[in-house]
Amino acid sequence: MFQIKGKILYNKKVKGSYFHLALEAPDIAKESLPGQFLNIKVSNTYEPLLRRPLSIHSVRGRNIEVLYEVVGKGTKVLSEKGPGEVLDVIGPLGNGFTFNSWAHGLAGSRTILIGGGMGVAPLVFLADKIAGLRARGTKFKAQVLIGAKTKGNIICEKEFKDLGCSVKSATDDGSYGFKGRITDLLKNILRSASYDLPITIYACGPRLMLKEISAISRKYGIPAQISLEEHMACGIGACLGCVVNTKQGLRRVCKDGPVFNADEINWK
Amino acid sequence: MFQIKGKILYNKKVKGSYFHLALEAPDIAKESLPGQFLNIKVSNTYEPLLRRPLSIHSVRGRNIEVLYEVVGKGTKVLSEKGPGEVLDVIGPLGNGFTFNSWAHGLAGSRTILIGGGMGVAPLVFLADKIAGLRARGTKFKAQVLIGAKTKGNIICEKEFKDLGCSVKSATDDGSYGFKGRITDLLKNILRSASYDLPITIYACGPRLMLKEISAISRKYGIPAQISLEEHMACGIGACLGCVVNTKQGLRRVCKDGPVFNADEINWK
Amino acid sequence: MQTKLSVSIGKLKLKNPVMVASGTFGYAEEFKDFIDLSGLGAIVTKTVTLRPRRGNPPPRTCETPAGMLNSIGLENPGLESFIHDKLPVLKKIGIPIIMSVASEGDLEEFIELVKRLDKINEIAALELNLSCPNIKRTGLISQDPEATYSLVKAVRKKTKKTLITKLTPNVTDITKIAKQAQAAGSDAVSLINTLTGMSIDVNKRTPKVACIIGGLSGPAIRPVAVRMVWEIYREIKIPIIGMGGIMDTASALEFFIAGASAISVGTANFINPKVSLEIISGLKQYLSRNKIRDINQLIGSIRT
Amino acid sequence: MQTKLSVSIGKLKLKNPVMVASGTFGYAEEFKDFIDLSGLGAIVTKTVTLRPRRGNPPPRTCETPAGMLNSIGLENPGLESFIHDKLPVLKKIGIPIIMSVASEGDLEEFIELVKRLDKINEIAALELNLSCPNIKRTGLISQDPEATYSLVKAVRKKTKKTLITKLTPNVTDITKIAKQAQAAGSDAVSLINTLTGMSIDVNKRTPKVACIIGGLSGPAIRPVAVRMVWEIYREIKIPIIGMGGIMDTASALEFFIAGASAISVGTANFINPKVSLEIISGLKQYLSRNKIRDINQLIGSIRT
Ligand SMILES: Cc1cc2nc3c(=O)[nH]c(=O)nc-3n(C[C@H](O)[C@H](O)[C@H](O)COP(=O)(O)OP(=O)(O)OC[C@H]3O[C@@H](n4cnc5c(N)ncnc54)[C@H](O)[C@@H]3O)c2cc1C
Ligand SMILES: Cc1cc2nc3c(=O)[nH]c(=O)nc-3n(C[C@H](O)[C@H](O)[C@H](O)COP(=O)(O)OP(=O)(O)OC[C@H]3O[C@@H](n4cnc5c(N)ncnc54)[C@H](O)[C@@H]3O)c2cc1C
Ligand SMILES: Cc1cc2nc3c(=O)[nH]c(=O)nc-3n(C[C@H](O)[C@H](O)[C@H](O)COP(=O)(O)O)c2cc1C
Ligand SMILES: Cc1cc2nc3c(=O)[nH]c(=O)nc-3n(C[C@H](O)[C@H](O)[C@H](O)COP(=O)(O)O)c2cc1C
Ligand code: FES
Ligand code: FES
Repeated sequence: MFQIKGKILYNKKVKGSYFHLALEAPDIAKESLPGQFLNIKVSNTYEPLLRRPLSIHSVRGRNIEVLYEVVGKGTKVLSEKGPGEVLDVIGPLGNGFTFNSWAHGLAGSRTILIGGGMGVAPLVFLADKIAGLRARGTKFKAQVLIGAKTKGNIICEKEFKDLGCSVKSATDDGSYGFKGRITDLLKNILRSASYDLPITIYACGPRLMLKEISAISRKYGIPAQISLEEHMACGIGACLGCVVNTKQGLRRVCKDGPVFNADEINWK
Repeated sequence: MFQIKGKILYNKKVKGSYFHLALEAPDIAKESLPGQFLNIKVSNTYEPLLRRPLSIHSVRGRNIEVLYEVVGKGTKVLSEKGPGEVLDVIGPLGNGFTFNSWAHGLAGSRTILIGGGMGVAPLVFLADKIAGLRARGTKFKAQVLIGAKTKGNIICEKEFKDLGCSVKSATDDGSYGFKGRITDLLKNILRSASYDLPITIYACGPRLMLKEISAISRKYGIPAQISLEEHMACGIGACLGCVVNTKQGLRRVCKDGPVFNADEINWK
Repeated sequence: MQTKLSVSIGKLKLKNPVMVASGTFGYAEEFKDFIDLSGLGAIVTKTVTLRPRRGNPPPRTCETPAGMLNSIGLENPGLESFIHDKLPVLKKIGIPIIMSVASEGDLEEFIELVKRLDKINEIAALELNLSCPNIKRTGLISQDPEATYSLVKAVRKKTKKTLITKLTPNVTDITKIAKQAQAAGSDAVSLINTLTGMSIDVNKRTPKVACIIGGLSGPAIRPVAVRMVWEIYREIKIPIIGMGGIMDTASALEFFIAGASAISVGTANFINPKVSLEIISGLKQYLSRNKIRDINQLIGSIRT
Repeated sequence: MQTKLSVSIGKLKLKNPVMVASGTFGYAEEFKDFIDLSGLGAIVTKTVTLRPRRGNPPPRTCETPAGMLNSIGLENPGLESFIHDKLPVLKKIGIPIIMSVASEGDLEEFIELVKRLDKINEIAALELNLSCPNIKRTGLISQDPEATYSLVKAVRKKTKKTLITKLTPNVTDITKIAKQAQAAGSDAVSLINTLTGMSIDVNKRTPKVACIIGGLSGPAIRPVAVRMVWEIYREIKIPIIGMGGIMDTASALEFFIAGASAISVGTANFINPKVSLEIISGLKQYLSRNKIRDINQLIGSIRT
C-alpha cells in the first residue's frame, strides 16, 4: 500500500458519462492485482470530504488506469481534471481475485467473467492477466458476459475481445445482445456448457446481480468470486465502516474484500 | 441589482498572485458605477460556501472586469477558471463613489486617488470615469498614489497613466518610488499643493491606511471618500453582518457603503 | 400530474411549504430584485424586539467548513420602527408574514410585545425566538423546558394568532423542549436555530467574530437538524417547520421525509437569492416524479 | 529555533501533543505502510468492551457536507482478544498507548474492565468512552453530570493509571459535565465525540446509515468543538485533549489556542493517513515562526 501523488496522463470521456483515467503510479502499478482498487482524493477542499474508491482497470508498465462513471459530485470533480494535474492516490487496496492458484496447480480453467454496468472495470485487468497465463501455455479460456440497462451502458466489449475473450452481452431493454438479465444469460450458458475444464465465475456489479450469481453458483456447484461494494470512509480497514455480513461474521469490504467467495456471503 | 450567469472571456495572471478577469455581463455593465462591487460564486460546492466580493475594476461595453489577488481558497478556486466557463455573479452592489456632483455643479476638481495594495482595483474604473468627464471639457485633474509593500505589489500603474492620470508610487521597503507609507507621500503632496481647484480624495486599501487618510482629511479640511471592507455573508444588505461603526450608528458596508465619507466613520 | 403543495401551520394556510428563515432575508425588500417574493409560502422576519437593538460589534460573520458563524446580536430597529417602516412593505407582498419576536429582558417585555402585535392584522403568525445564542446570559429560555413552558403559556394567553416556538439545537434532549412548547399551547415548533460555535484566527490568535462565540448555520449543520426534526416528529402532534442547512430541493426533502410540515431556507439565501423559489419548483417535480399527489403524504414518510 | 512540543496529561508525558482519535485509527497496524507510527504523541485505540461486540448493521457510514456520519456501534473483538492480538503490535511501536474503554451494560462491567487493565503495563492511560451515541439507550452517561461523576469516581478507585474522560457534545452545558469529571478524579477530559446526526436518501426515503442516527465528525463540527474546548478551559484545571474536525495544522492550532493541551486527529486520518505527522511538523514551524519556545505557552492563548 502506497500513498502517492500520481500525475494524470489522460482523463477522457469514453462514451456517455464514462471516463477513462490514466495515472503515472509506478509503485502501485508494480504491486497491483486484478480486483484491487485505488482510493482517490478528488479534491483539495472538503467537498467531497472522503476519497473515492475506484477499481484498477488496467496496468501498463508504470501507469495505472481507471474506468469510472460520473454518478455524483466526486466523480464529477474527478472528470474535470486534466493531463498534468496530480492526484493523491492510495493503493493498491483490498485482496483482489484469486486466479494464480489455478495457474500453478492446474492445467487450466474455463473462466466466466461477468460484469454488470460499471462492474466490467476490474474484469478487464483480470482478463489481461488471464491472457498472460494463456500466453504462457496454460489452458485458460475466458468468456465475458456484459450486462447493462441499455446499449449505451455496454462498455469494454472491444477491450475484452482484444484480450482474446469471447464476449456476450445482455441488455434489460434488448437494445443490444440478449434481452434480459445477464444472470439469465449465464444460466443458459451453464445449462449447455461442456465441462472440459473446471469453471470459475468472477463477477462484479450491482448487489442484486451478485446475489443471483451466488444462487447460481450454489445450484451448479461452480465456485464464484464476487467483488462487493460498500460505502467506504477509510478504505484501509481502519474505520470498520464497510462491513458485509459473511459466514465468518462481519468483514471489511475494503480490507478482507472487495472480492469474496460467493458462498461466504450472508445475503439478506 | 442582477443575478446573472456571466461567461468568462479571460482570467489571466497579471503578475505574482494578481489575476485579471473579464466577464460578459451586459446588464451589470450597464448599471455599474466606480466603487461598486460584484459578489461572485466561485464554486458549485460548499467549499467555499459564501460568495466573494470583488470590486468592479473596469467596464468595457457589455463586459465587466475584475482585478483580484489570490489570498485564500476562494480566490484560488476563481483563478483556476478558464475562458468559456460561466460564473454566477450578483451586481452591481453597494453605492459607489460620488463624483458626478462636481461634474454637474462645478467647473472641475482636483482628485487624488489613493490605492493601497489591491485597493487600486476600483480606482481604475473611477479614473476612467474622470477621464470621460475631462473629455467632455470639464477641468478634472486626477493624480494617483499607489502604495504597496514592495515593487512586486505595485499594480495598475500603466492603466492609470493610459487614462491620463499622473501617478506616484510608494513602497514600504523603498524598492519602487517613494520609500515609506503612501499616507506620508500624500501629506507631502498636500503640503505643497496649489489649491487652484477643490481637492477630493478617493481612497481604497487597508483599514489602517484609510484611518490615517481620515485623519489627514480632517486636518487639511479636504473631503475624502473611502471604500471599506468587512467580511460579507450576503452582500445585499440582508444579514447585517458587514456593519461598520459610523456617526449614524452601525451601517452596512455592502449596502450603505462600501464608500463612506471619511468623516462619517468612528475609528476605534 | 397535479400536485398539492399547501400545508397548514396552526390557523395559517400556506400555499406552499417553503418559507425563509428569520434573520436571513432581511425584511424582504433586499431580495425583490432577484425573485418574485409573492411566490414564497411565507416570510419570517428578522427577529424584532420591543426597543431598537444595536447588536454586536463587527466582525460579525466568518466562514467555516460548509457553514458560517454569525453573531449579529439581534440588531433590529425595534417594534415601532418595524411597524412603520418595514411592515407596510412586507404587507404589499401579499403572502403570510410571520413575525419573529424576542425579548431582551423579562417576561413582561415579551408579553407587551405580543399584546401589541396581536392587534395587527397584517401579521399572520408569531415566531417566538427563545433560542438566540447571542444575547449574553447564562443559558437561554429555550434550553430550559420549564422556562419554555412558562413563556409560551404566558404568551399564548395574550394572542389568538398562530404561535410558533423556535427551538435551539444546543440542548441535551430537544424532545423535552418541544413537548413543553406543545403543552403550553404552541401551534407549531420551528427548528433548528444555530448551533453555537467558535472559530479562531490562528495568526492573530483572536476569535474570528468579535463576540467570540457565534451561531453556526449552513449545510454543515444539516445532519443535526434532520435528526432533531425526526426525533421530535415522533413525540409531538403539532406541525414542525424544519430548517438548518437547506441548500436545494434534495436537502429540503430530507426535512419533509423526516417529519417537517414546512421548511425554512436560511443561509442559502445569501448564496443564491433565488433558491427558495427553485426549491418550490423542485418539490413539485419530485412529487410528480414519485406520483405523490399531496406533500402532506411525504411528511414523516421515512422508512426505517 | 528549538521548540518544545512535549506536554503532560496526568502522569503521562507525551513527546508531542498530537494523538489519533479512538475509532479512527483502527489498532494502528492499518497505518503502518503510510507513516512512522513512532512519531505520534500517543495512540488512542478503538473503544474496547469487556465482551466482543458485533456492532451495527451496514451501511454504517455516509458523507455529509464537510463531514461524515458513522454508526459503527462500537464493533470490537472484546478485551481478551484485544490483549492477545492487538496490544502486542501496539506495544512494539514504543509510544504511549491510551486505551479507550466502554461498558455495554452496568457499572460493574466497567469496573471489571478497568481492574483488569490496571495491571497491564503497556497501557499508558485509559480513556473512558461515556459518550458513544450509538448504543441504544435513552440518554448517555456522558449526558448526565451525576452519572458521569459516579462512574468516574468508581473507576478512579480501581486504577492509578491516567484517566481521561471523553465528553459528548450533545449536551446543553458541557462545562457541567467536565466539572463533574474533574471532581471525580479524572486526570483529563477529551472532547468532542461526534454530534448525533442523520441523513436521508430522498429517493429511497430511507436513512443513509442503517441505524438511522449516526455520529457526525469532520470539519463541519469543528466550530462546535473549538467552542466547547474554550468554554471548558475557563472552568476546569485538568488538561483538555481537543478534537473534532482537525484536518491540518491550522485547525489543530485553533484547539491549542482555545485551551487544549493536546489534540486528537480523527476523520482526517481517513482522508490523509499522513496528516498527524504533518501536523506535528506544522506545529513546530508555527511555534518557531511565532517565536514561541514551548507549546504550553500557546495553550489557551486566545486574546478576547
Ligand atoms: C471497491 C470499490 C470499487 C469501485 N470501483 C469503481 C470503478 O471502477 N468505477 C466506477 O465508476 N465506480 C466504482 N466504484 C463506485 C464508486 O466508488 C462510486 O461511484 C463513487 O464513489 C461515487 O462518488 P460520487 O461522489 O460521484 O457520488 P456520490 O455523490 O457520493 O453519490 C452518488 C451515488 O453513488 C453512490 N455511491 C457513493 N459512494 C459509493 C460507494 N463507495 N460505493 C457504491 N456506491 C456509492 C451513492 O450512494 C449515490 O447513489 C467502486 C466502489 C468500490 C467500493
Ligand atoms: C466590497 C469589497 C470589494 C473587494 N474588492 C476586491 C478586489 O477588487 N480585488 C481583490 O483582490 N479583493 C477584493 N476584496 C477582498 C476579497 O473579497 C477577499 O480577498 C476575498 O474574499 C478572499 O477570499 P478567499 O477565499 O480567497 O480568502 P479566504 O480563505 O476567505 O481568506 C483569506 C484571507 O482573506 C481575508 N478575507 C476573506 N474575506 C474577506 C473579505 N470579505 N474582506 C476582506 N478580507 C477578507 C481573510 O480574513 C483571510 O485573511 C474586496 C472585498 C470587499 C468587501
Ligand atoms: C446571519 C444570520 C442571522 C440570523 N438571525 C436570526 C434571528 O434574528 N432570529 C432567529 O430566530 N434566527 C436567526 N438566524 C437563524 C436562522 O433563522 C436559522 O435558524 C439558522 O440559520 C439555520 O438555518 P440555515 O442553516 O438554513 O441558515 C440567523 C441566521 C443567520 C445565518
Ligand atoms: C468511524 C468512526 C469511529 C469512531 N469510533 C469511536 C470509538 O470507538 N470510540 C470513541 O470514543 N470515539 C469514536 N469516534 C469519535 C472520534 O474519536 C472523534 O471523537 C470524533 O470523530 C471527532 O473527531 P473528528 O472530527 O476529527 O473525527 C469515532 C469516529 C469515527 C468517524
Ligand atoms: S472503509 Fe474503513 S474499514 Fe473499510
Ligand atoms: S453582507 Fe449581509 S448585510 Fe452586508
